[in-house]
Amino acid sequence: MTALLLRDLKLSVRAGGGALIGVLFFMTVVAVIPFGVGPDLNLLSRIGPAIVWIGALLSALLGLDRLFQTEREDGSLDLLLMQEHPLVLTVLVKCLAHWLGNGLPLVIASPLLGLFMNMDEVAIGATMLTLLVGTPALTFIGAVGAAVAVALPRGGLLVSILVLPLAIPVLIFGVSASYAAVEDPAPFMPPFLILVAITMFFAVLGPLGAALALRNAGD
Amino acid sequence: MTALLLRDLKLSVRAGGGALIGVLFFMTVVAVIPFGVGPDLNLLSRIGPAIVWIGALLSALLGLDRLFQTEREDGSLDLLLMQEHPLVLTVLVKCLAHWLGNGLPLVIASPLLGLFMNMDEVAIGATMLTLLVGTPALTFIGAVGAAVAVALPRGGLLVSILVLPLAIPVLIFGVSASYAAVEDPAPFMPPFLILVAITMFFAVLGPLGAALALRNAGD
Amino acid sequence: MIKILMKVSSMRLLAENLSARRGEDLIFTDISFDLGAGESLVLTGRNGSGKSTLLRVVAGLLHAETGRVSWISESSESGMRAAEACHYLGHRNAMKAELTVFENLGFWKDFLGDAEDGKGISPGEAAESVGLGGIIHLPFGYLSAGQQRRMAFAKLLVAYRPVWILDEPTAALDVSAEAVFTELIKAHLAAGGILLAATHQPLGLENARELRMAGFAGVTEERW
Amino acid sequence: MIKILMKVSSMRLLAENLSARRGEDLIFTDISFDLGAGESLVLTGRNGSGKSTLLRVVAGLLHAETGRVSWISESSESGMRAAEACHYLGHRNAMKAELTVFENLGFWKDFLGDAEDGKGISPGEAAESVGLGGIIHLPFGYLSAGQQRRMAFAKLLVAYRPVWILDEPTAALDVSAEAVFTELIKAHLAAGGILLAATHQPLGLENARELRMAGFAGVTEERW
Amino acid sequence: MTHTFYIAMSYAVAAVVILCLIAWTWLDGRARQKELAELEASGIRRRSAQPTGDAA
Amino acid sequence: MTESLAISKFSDLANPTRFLALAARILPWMAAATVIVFAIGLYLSFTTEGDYQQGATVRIMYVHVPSAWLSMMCYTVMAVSAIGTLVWRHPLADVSHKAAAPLGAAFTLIALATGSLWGKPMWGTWWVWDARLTSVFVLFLMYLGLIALNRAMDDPSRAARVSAVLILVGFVNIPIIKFSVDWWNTLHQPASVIRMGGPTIDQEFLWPLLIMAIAFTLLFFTLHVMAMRNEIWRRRVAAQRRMAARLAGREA
Ligand code: HEM
Ligand SMILES: Nc1ncnc2c1ncn2[C@@H]1O[C@H](COP(=O)(O)OP(=O)(O)OP(=O)(O)O)[C@@H](O)[C@H]1O
Ligand SMILES: Nc1ncnc2c1ncn2[C@@H]1O[C@H](COP(=O)(O)OP(=O)(O)OP(=O)(O)O)[C@@H](O)[C@H]1O
Ligand SMILES: [Mg+2]
Ligand SMILES: [Mg+2]
Repeated sequence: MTALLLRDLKLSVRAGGGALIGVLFFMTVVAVIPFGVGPDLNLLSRIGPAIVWIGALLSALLGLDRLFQTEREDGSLDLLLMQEHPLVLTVLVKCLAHWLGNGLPLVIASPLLGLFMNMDEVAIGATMLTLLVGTPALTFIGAVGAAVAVALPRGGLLVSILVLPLAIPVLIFGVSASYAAVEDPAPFMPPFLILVAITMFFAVLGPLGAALALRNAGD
Repeated sequence: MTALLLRDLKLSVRAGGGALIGVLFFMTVVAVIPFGVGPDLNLLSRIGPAIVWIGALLSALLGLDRLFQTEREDGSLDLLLMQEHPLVLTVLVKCLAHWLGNGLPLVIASPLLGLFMNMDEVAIGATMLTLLVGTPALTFIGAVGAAVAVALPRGGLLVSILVLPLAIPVLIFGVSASYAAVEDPAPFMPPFLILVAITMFFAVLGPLGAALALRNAGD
Repeated sequence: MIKILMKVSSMRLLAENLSARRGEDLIFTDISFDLGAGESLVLTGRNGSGKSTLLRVVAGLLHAETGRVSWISESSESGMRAAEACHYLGHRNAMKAELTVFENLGFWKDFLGDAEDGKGISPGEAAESVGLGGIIHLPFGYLSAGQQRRMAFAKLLVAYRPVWILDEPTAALDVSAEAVFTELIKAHLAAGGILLAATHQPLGLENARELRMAGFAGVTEERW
Repeated sequence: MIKILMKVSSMRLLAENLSARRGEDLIFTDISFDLGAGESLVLTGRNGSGKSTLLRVVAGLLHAETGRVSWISESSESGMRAAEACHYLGHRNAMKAELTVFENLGFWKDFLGDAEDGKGISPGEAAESVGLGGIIHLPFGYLSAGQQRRMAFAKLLVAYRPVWILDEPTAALDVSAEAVFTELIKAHLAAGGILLAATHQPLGLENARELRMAGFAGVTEERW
Repeated sequence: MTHTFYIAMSYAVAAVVILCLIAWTWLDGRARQKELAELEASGIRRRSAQPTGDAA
Repeated sequence: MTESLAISKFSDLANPTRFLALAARILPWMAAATVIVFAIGLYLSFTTEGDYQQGATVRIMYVHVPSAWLSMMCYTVMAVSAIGTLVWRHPLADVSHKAAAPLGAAFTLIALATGSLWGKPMWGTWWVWDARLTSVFVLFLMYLGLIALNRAMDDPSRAARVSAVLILVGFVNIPIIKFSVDWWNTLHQPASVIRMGGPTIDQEFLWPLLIMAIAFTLLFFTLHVMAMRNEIWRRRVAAQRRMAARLAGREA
């Protein structure tokens, strides 16, 4: 299993360049918003957490749809499916590798973008923390879509639509927890704990669903 | 050449890509935004054009990086390269097909999304116009990246570095032209004309660059 | 000696009444076989007669419409899926073009692990056995078609599995490589392995059983 | 009669002093040949000896290190690239799995067009010639490996090109299909075509010239 | 605009959508039945419906 | 023969022919019942008094709420069929969830449209991004996505299995729709009929609402059975055509 993790990490550095494209895209999204909002620093810092979260959501989905497609095209998927390791575990490890390659860099880059958006330290910290907890859920949800995409000849986009609705709750609680950390009346913990729960929930449901889809895509 | 255009359009419709799906994805992306920003209608309508443009950028870029990769993987690229049609023309036609299949539906769907974002008629019209003019540029820029990706087996990183910086000016002028149409002091024409110029420029440079990269990809 | 024979012969790959569908067409019906240690079954037949389909069913990659495949061995618990005792070499090579041959083979060695009562050899030795020891450091994508096929075969050697399921293993190979493959397969059989292969060219195995596939066995229209 | 012969014999595919590199290795040096109408050249050699590389150089898909390939014919202007007179059938089939066979063949027919003094046949007839007339409406991805290869060959028939460059055309084919291919190739040669093929199995052509590739011709160290 | 307008619109929208749905389902069924009848007429029928049993 | 026994048992479980016979028998009754209940429901909904708070617009409720319920119920039916597809590989389950998707999309569309038509006079806006409205919108998108998925694949049984997985994963949206008003306080009405502790709604409105709900449900089941029948016919036609093509190919 560590072998799979290492291979996938190696591939994402060597071929796809997932990390860098994700971060670049993330920065582009964040850089464009001030154009819309104008140079009103207060407003910027108000919508900051939301924008950072949206940027992260969109970049986390980039490339996720080909998580299993590449494996299928060169025949590796067949071998992965035949093993005695529970397939769920294999999927989990692949998700982990994808998150390490694509999600984690976003989390690490987020403070920088927080600064761009004129957010204060607490807000930046909270956003980073919620991203750290929330982005894995996005990967797990996306994995289901990616597994379904395997059955389709080239279903990348179709899959994103099917999957994005499920990502909405993650976004809602991530953003509201970030806001709660800054605005006094609202407590930080409840939405944050819900976010944690969502991630745990999808950490189970995502690989299960993906494994089910892979088993049934058979051709 | 029309054969190529038709085939690519057919592929984008047949294989789970295409109009319906691009638009659905676009809609989902835009639907996610209010969740992050909150249901503040004024704010929404202010950031509306930026969001619609970002959504369009993302949807236009999704899948574009594999424009030539798929052709290469099944060997079609070899045959395309061997023909007497000027290669630039082939690339242009492929770009056109990609834009017709993925870009145009976005433009057509944008008014609906404008309504969702509570934008007024002028802003919607301006956004649609700038999208119509600007999205082809994204396709052309992406084509260069796609061609380079084919040439370098491990060129993923390079492509993202190459493409996104070039796409950012398109986004910036597109967004600022849309805003200029609504906010009185800023004139609409200058940024819009720059956008037109960028598109024309890349309509020439993109296919040329892509053709050059493909010729030298040889392996 | 007798003990070894006993142990060996207790291993069986059993297929009962298999039938499979592609789209709505039944490709074959009622195929049964029973392979013991050291035995081999070669599938032949015209293009499109369902050889690859049968191999994928046995490997557990396609659902059989009826029937089942089972794997019986002394050491395995009864619930073991047949697929886990099998190596599958399909039309595609299951190697990453971006990684070197060494990385590819090393990955499969670690990931697949060894089945009980057998041990895989190291990537270097495996490449050596297929006659390509020198180019193990090259990215897989740089190899010629035949070299790629050989390295895909070397994958069978790095992790031990009693059953080999090979789909046209010798496509794209030159004559000397074909001889090498035949030797490797014979060695595997002699060590008590089982072979299930689809091929258009004789593999040069003595006493291999042959199954001729006929293709298209009807439409599953009764379902509707 | 003489006129036809004259016309036919004025067509030539000429390679002079070709050498090519892969990475930093020279794969071959100083290869020259001269093929007239109705002539064929078969490349043989071990895996990795550079057969595919030579074919890709001739097809203009790889830059030759030295030397050049030229195409001389009565009707062509002198500037014509050799590639434009060639059909290339590589290891990959150049067909889209999502489209039906008919759409695939139709696309290549329209896109490639016919070279002068020749005419391609319709997709239906082409599929018929390779023995698969019945399944032209299926998506290409649904075909078996051998059926896919046959359809890729049918592509050569829908658009006319005087030169056929074939890289292991008979891989994955059954025996009857091999015979069909041989017939088609013979017919092409009889009609004044030219054939350049790499193969591990004899194609069954009489009076085909053979070129044995040796592989690895040195390192391009002189450049440094 | 009066409340009546909104009520009328809601009922109209619901009616239109439901009627379209019914019409589509109905017409689809008719078309399929026609195809089946055509196949029957051209002598193709389900094997299980044939008197002669399986030919295999 | 044990084998033919097993086969006959299998086809007994999954026998489309039986389903067709059953459908032909009950469809007229279902259609008639739908029409009658609709007539009563519509009559009641136009004769009851208006609400003092909401005025006559409360009549919108009689189409809005049943269609909203149905949009969720349809998805639940699909989820149950999806389990049938994955666990028992029952061909009728495949047909069932494929046939239900367009119906669900239509009812969701009605709920969305009537909801916004109600929202304009009540809230002063056609659309707000609150949790319930958005989750219903998401449901609509999921229906469209499933329809698109089914169309994008041409091997029907594979398409059925894959969309079954997605249906099950997407089922998490249903509780979100149902409880969103409780989890986030929003503009939208909290549940007043289907809730723990009994309905809190006035008797006056309850009756027409319930009868309309029954009418909508009957309509759904009638259409569902019809659509399933169509789908079975469609597959039958496809199978026979393919058989004919194969036979023709043999003779040639
Ligand atoms: C597009 C906008 C709307 C959507 C998508 C929508 C959606 C829904 C849904 C899904 C339900 C069923 C909830 C359940 O059973 O718990 C529902 C029920 C209901 N809706 Fe809406 N709604 C919308 C607008 C409105 C408006 C504007 C009103 C009135 C002011 C309204 C009033 C009600 C009422 C009274 C119920 C019944 C609640 C109950 O008794 O359980 N809705 N709506
Ligand atoms: N990018 C590269 N860098 C270094 N070596 C390469 C590269 N690409 C190919 N090669 C080497 O070039 C040689 C020639 O390959 P080629 O595909 O021409 O062989 P071939 O004769 O067609 O073999 P086969 O019979 O297996 O198809 C091989 O030894 C291969 O390893
Ligand atoms: N999804 C599908 N729908 C309909 N038919 C299919 C589908 N997939 C494969 N087939 C058909 O199934 C048959 C069996 O294919 P298979 O790959 O098993 O043949 P094969 O014996 O391996 O042939 P080859 O020697 O060419 O490799 C072929 O006729 C093919 O056209
Ligand atoms: Mg095969
Ligand atoms: Mg080769």
